[in-house]
Amino acid sequence: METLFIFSKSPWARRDMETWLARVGEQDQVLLIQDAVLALRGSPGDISRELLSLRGRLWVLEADLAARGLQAGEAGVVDYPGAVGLVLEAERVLAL
Amino acid sequence: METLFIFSKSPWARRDMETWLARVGEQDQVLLIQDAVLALRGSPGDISRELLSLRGRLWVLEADLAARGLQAGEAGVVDYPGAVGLVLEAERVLAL
Amino acid sequence: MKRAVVLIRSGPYGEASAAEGFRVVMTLPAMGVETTVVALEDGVFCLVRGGDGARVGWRGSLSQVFAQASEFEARLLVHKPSLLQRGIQEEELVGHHGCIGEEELCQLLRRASVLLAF
Amino acid sequence: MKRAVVLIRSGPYGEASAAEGFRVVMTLPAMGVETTVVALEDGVFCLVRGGDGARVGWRGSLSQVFAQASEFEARLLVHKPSLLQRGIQEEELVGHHGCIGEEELCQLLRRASVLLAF
Amino acid sequence: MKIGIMVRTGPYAQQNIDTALSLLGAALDMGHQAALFLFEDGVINATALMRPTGDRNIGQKVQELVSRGAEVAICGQCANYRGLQKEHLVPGVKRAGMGQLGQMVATCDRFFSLGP
Amino acid sequence: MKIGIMVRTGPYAQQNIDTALSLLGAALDMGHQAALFLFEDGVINATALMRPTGDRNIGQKVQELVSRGAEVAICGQCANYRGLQKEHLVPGVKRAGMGQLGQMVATCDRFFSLGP
Repeated sequence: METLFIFSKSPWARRDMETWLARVGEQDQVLLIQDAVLALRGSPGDISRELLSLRGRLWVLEADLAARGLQAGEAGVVDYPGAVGLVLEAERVLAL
Repeated sequence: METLFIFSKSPWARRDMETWLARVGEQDQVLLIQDAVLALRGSPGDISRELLSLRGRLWVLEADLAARGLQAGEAGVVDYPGAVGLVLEAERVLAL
Repeated sequence: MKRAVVLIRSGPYGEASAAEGFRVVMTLPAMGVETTVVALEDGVFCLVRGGDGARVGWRGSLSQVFAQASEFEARLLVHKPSLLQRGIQEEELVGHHGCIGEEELCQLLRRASVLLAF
Repeated sequence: MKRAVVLIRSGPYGEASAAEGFRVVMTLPAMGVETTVVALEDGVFCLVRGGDGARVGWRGSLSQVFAQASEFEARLLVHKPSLLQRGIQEEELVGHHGCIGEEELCQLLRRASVLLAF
Repeated sequence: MKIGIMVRTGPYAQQNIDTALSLLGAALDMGHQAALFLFEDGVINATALMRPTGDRNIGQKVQELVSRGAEVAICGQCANYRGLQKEHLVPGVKRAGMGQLGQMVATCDRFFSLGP
Repeated sequence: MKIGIMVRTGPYAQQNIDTALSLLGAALDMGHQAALFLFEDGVINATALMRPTGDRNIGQKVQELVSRGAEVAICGQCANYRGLQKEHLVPGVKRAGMGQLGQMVATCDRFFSLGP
């Protein structure tokens, strides 16, 4: 893996995903944590489609999903050790 | 004046203006403070057009504008006492 | 009599805004302020059943806290367009006092003397 | 040798992020970390000349602080698309080490070992 | 008239307290009454222990507002959560319960909140 | 491997410190090294004076991380600005200059930041 992008803010409140998902390359992966997991129930604009196109490279933190009573949908689920694993697999991490 | 809407966050970072400008009625007014004054140099989507349509009911806090080296454009400029005046003229204030 | 509308705009747990907003809601009716809470934008996620904040270290479920609004004599309303945007069904929510549309939201804001957004 | 890219994404004064990001930039080169700063999104407003944070109680002008990047052996680059989106001309900015496009930004990110966003 | 502002963010990281202090100071200049409620991270604005070398001292500015007659209160529970002790508060700032906020909302002619 | 996280927000108002503590705890469980740098409002996470009745004590959790061998440092200037005194820090937390941050960035295999 090249870059692990970690999103933590809701796509309904902030424009981080709108601006940055387009920069996720084919060797990159994405991890949704905190309120960013709300994106899995639908997102404004093209974000849902862009997340869907990441199939196999999109991850969500289990604890944040469960806290909010949501389902992972197309995203892979990782626990905290799993998230640490992603951080270490990546060459670099960008948390937004 | 009915409601004074105070926006404080940049329209490039947050969706507050995108969501809330449509709720500004004809008897309402808008005051831009802090990073929301960045909207006067241009904003995403329809926000610039919506701000323009508020002519005469759009205000900007002078100190925040001057701190950032920006011009007021179509907005009226108020100092702190002027902003207090707007707060008191309004029936209610919603700060976002 | 003062009328307050407290807007819960943010989701649970990522920030404390919604929970702190509810603490404000609990205190206003006792001071003689007629209080309405509106869950809108990501705030509607605070009412989704089945979550548990303890999973991320919080005290418990915020949806169960919000379900107590009527105990504090506050009305809890849900902004329907925010539900629709996020693909949330009304059946997924804990108890509340009804859904409102965009027009009703604007009327509610216009009848208030105090507006607080969380 | 480690390569850090510090992304300044937020405007001056509304929050301290940009100023605090610059404090990080000042410290990295001395630790042997090759450091590039990129002003992008609202961060480009940090380089607009003529502002003065003292007008809102801050210590002074953040654009003058950023203009010192080269004194700390850090490269200061500006994301051109962010300027264009906001209608800002390059001539309005304090001194920097050049503008980059979207493609160059992505390449820069891909060559870094550490990425920090402010 | 009485103007009240709730500030929900702390000092130096966000501009809310600076804006609120300037607005409430102007309100006092104009002969109005002023009230400030510090909530959530906002309670840190009321510590007397700030040492911002060469920068504005926000705690001192809060104290100036108090000395000009403004009512300033902080949420006691928020302070407990953040380790802000009563003896470290700026003099004149009330360590209050939520009831104090309710009273401010009930008695101010205008009340609004500046948040994160 | 050594993982470092910078946290820029305080306790209870935002989830960043909870996330960082869980991730760094997991890293230690897995046999890795862990480092935490508390910056801006994040310094408040290191006060030993928190009294969060009936809720998680984040200061204690920071202390547990330290006692498990993680390197935890706070920005001294940020602490001065916010009135957080050295004697009120969780034991084992280093009150550091920015040089300490530079060293963490230089020595961690992965380093990232959780902000507001």
